[in-house]
Amino acid sequence: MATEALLAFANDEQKTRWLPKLASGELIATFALTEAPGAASAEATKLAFKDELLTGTKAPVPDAGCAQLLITTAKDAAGQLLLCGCELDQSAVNITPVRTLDFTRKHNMVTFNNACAETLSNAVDWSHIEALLDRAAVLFAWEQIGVADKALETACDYAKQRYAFGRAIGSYQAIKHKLAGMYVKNTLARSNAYFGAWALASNSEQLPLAAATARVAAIQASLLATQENIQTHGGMGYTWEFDCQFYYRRAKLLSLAIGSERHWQDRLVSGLEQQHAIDLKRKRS
Amino acid sequence: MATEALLAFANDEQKTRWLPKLASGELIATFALTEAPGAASAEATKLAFKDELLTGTKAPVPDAGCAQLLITTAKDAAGQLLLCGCELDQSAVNITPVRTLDFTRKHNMVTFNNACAETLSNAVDWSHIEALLDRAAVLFAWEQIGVADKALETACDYAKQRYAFGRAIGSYQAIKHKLAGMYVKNTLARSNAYFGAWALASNSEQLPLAAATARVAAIQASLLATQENIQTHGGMGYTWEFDCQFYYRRAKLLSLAIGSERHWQDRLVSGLEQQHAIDLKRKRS
Amino acid sequence: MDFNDTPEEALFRAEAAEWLKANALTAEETRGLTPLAVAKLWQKRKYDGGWACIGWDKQYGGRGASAIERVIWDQEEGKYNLPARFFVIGQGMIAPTIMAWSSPELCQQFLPKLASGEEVWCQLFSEPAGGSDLAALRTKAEPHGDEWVINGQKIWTSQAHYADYGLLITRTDPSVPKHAGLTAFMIDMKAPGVEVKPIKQLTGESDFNEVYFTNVRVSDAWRLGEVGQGWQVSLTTLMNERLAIGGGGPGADVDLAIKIAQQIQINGRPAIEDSAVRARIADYYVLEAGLKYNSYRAMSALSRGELPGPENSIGKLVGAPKLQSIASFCMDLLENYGAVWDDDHDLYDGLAQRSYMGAPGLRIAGGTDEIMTNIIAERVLGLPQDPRADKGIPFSDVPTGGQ
Amino acid sequence: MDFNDTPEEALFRAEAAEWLKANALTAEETRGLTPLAVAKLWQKRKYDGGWACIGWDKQYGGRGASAIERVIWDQEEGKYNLPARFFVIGQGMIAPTIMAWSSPELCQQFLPKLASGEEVWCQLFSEPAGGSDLAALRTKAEPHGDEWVINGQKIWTSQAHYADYGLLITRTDPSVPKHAGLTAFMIDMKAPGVEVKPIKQLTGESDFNEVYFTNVRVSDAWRLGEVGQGWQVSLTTLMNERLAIGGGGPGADVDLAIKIAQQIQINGRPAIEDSAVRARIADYYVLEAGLKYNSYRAMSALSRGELPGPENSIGKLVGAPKLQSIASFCMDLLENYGAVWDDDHDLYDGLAQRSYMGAPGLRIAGGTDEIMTNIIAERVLGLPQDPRADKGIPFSDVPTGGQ
Repeated sequence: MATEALLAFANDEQKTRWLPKLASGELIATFALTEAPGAASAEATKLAFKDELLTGTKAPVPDAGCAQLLITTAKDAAGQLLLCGCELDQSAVNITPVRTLDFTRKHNMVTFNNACAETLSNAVDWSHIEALLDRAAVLFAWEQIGVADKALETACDYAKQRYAFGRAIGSYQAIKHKLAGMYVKNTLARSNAYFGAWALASNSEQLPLAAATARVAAIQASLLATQENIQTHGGMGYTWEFDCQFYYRRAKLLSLAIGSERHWQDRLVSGLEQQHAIDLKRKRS
Repeated sequence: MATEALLAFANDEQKTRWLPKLASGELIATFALTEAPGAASAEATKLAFKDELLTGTKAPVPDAGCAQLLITTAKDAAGQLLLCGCELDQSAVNITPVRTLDFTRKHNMVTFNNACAETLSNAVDWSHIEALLDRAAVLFAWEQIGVADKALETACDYAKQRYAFGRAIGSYQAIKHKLAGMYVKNTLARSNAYFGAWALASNSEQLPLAAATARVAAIQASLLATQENIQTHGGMGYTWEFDCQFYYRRAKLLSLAIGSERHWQDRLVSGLEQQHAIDLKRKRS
Repeated sequence: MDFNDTPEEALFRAEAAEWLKANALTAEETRGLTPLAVAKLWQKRKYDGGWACIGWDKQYGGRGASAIERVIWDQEEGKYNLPARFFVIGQGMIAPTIMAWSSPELCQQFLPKLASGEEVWCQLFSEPAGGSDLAALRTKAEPHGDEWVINGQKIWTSQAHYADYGLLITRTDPSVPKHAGLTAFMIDMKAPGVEVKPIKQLTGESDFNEVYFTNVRVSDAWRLGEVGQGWQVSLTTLMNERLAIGGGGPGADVDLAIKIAQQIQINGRPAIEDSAVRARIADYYVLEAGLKYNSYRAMSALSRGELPGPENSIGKLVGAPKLQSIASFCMDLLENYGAVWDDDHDLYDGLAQRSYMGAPGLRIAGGTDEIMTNIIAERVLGLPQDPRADKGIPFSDVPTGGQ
Repeated sequence: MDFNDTPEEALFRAEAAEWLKANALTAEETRGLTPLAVAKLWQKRKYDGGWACIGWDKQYGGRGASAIERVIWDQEEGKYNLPARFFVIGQGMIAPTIMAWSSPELCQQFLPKLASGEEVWCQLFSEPAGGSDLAALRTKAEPHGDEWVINGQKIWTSQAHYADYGLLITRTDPSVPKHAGLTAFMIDMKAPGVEVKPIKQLTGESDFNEVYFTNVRVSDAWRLGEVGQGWQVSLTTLMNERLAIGGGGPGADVDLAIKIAQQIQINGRPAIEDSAVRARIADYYVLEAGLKYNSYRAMSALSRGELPGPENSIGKLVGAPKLQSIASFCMDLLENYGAVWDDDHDLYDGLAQRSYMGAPGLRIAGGTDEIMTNIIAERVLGLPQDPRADKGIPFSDVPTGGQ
């Protein structure tokens, strides 16, 4: 998301300064959005930007521990929303680890005490942030589907090989229909994600709807697949040794990271309303 | 509901005039609430009461065709909500049949053209109507559970006796787990309805919560049971000859009659909020 | 997969649209005609214009169009409210079976009249004791010279009351295991001994029939496949059924739900602004859009020459329960009025109510939800079969619970 | 069923409440003690005060209380945050088994120390190859004079690392069908040859163990039931398990969801005002309230002297998936912060996150959702059993897929 934000909102000098290093891997950047429990919004953004200095807190921020550059939402003294870039290697920035459900992906709390920073653009409003999140949603959907597919595959393998009452547990409809249900959800999620990818790549006016659809489908598929993968494994699936837990943790983390299911359901219907309005206008003209 | 309304809001003279005849079966009364698509509310009540005369329309009204007395919501010229009693045997009342999903229960549109009527009470507000609906919800829940139980029983009988691929279809987990799921929903609905019945009988302050809980549980159980009963019967369940259709139609009718699932989910949480507030007050005092 | 037309596809689309615009039936032309007559009129017009069964070989009345062109045609034709359902079984399911299993002579005899809509076909597979267990059928065919004599009963036969021909699966050998003793025939529905009785559905309508066979004679030349190959023949039909059904005509959908939610109020605001309503609509849209893009992907696969696989079962498996649920939800939005289903009073053409009553049938016809789920589990995911009480034993010895 | 106390019940409730008020452990008393030590301290105090295992006979340390009195006691004790879980298996499940299948002498030897909390028991049933198929266990017991020699492995054994005794089911005859070749014993967990290894769960905690038996000797006098009756003995334990589990300690619930929804904002308003949030909370409450009133009804049945039946499987079957779902929902309400699970940062004591990670275990332990559903289908609704590949054949011939 940091790169997407730079591409969309940085000035030429900033792009020249950061993008080549990001591309080469010399520079690691991360993006910070939330500060408190609840959905991110313009109102909930309190991080203050004044005289080129940031003051406040962002959490949980992914990978801030290894990043050198942070792109973050902030507000100026007039309450105007901004996107700022802040290099993290300065004493006015304090980074402490925050443990999450998914310990395989590090998160941090980042505290700014008059930390040097610069604005990416002078005129952002929340719809710009939402547009960034739309783009992120499509990419997240593909990661979520990857987790969901892996969970389904693992569950199928186990169901074929594990025996109970003298036959493979995958021959019981309770298990096989559970797995078929996971397959159906994964398949629909993938089809929706293809459309999301097309809308993203072609900068379609349908992106908001396509992104929300891909995101909601991916959340639902990945939560179902990862929880029922554990269930299919029975007791063994609940042990530390089996990989089931990683998918389960990762799926939930991803489902929370850029807005919850309810948030994107709401956005999806906004997309439908917008689409209907466009169709209506076209019919009239 | 008509009787409940009379008990709660009629004056002594009206009670003396109508209740004994209602009890003996000499008089049939019905209750009218809605006038247009969407939830009933004070705002949506347009039926006008002026100079002891009613003007407007109510639909769909159950059994208006055979009732002699109609209790209805209306509004006076000042916009004040009223409950009125209107004897139907007068030329200023026009009753036409309205077909519904469930043809075994007759419904009508009732049109009033300056029909003679009388108010039951001068001071009703919407919360009084809601209190009446709470009482109705408990009684509806029991009827819905009756339908749900009958559907489950029918489905179990058929699943034991119908063979496919050389064994009873009830031995397939796809069917047996479906039926077990219906049993679970029916059982929880019954337990909630018992509590609703207790709250109704004891006039408990918990009635709004108990009624909404019973209602939501009964809606969910009866819709599931009646649709999966058809599914269990396969093609035969979709024929006119089998009783499956009656349960299916009745369950949906009952789920719409006094407010939908969403409406009562909302009321349920209002009940929870109210309960929490009471508990808090008790703790403080 | 691309969601836009290529230049060639756009050209084809324009050509189709133009022809449709010039030739679509007018209200005047169809006034007073039965739906079947309208369908036949339209089909004949398409045939004469070279737009009937466009995927078929030219010799049988088609134009050898590609899979993608078929999709484009369907999309364009779908913009008009033109009758199609009468020919879905014949053209979509039985014709491919005839092509696969019959002689060029019989193809030439039957297919052009199928394409032109002159002749209607029905599919005679299901039986009372069969249901989901299709191969458990009992209708007997016994050889008699170079003819066969048919006795038995079929059920759930759409269109039998006006069909000219039928594709019939019979049992020719009860002493071998279930799937091995079947043989397929084409039969003349007007032949002596064929009796059709309509079945009244729970909607009150009759879309299906029982068909009784009493000493019906059929020539051995009308046999499809070898004796004992009936199951393989029926699989060709069923495989194409998965492609042919699915859509299922107009029904309650996200568009209807939005329309109602924009017009109905909840707590003094349009219902569409209610967050619970939005969450439900979003969930339905995820299914609708998923199925739509899924079918695009399936068409992409078809256009690469792949056969319609078991993964196409998803359309009906997801679509039918979704229809039931969204129909129920639309009625809920209308509250008490949602139960009204009356030409003089109902709103939105009774679409929600009709869908609510029709959906249970869709969940059963052409393979129940449970059968479809089993197909996905076994044929897509490769999970083991259920233990089979009927496997490898003579059909006559399979337990039936006395049915 | 009545949701208010009768006068006698109210009297009993007052007596219980009074004793609890006077005797509940104080923070001072428990400071620095391990949870097990706290539990033992509290159990001993209850035992000395005549409030331990109140449903048991007086001779074993109880007070012969009725089922309703037990419910009342549990409700009153539940108002204090007092440790109980260490004794659920021993007192709730194994003690009834000992009472049903053992001699008065052994009852006298073991039960009072179980009631007083001096001795902890564990249940040694599950095995690696068994899982849901409990009776497929392989741990061998071979007779040797008036002793038996035990070899094999158990798994998923709670409390094995500090238990004094265990209830063990073994296979004494592999040549007969699965359920017929089992025998039950009480064993000393400190005996030579018993080795306990903790299992690390996906939460990182270890609530369960593997237990290995290498030539462990147990006296024939400690056998429960006859040789070959082990399955019947285990059923007594399992039947009581359904009553003992169910509640499952503090977890994410409607109260938590409401608390969060009152404090979090959606579009500038408290989330509790959001209609979609309300619909979800309502659905969860229907389950919670249904289970609560269901257990009241079960208690009414118990108080009429009925045995705990298979319908009691509902509690866990509904409760565990509900826990998983509402935990996920609570995290959703917190949005991005919902993933945080850190003593220094988390909100609401990490209850949602802990429940989300714990719920998958609850859905499996003590009978998976699928097994519970099967029990309801077969034993409550009377539906036919699944075809059994292991029925009536010697245990040693049952297919195992090479496990």
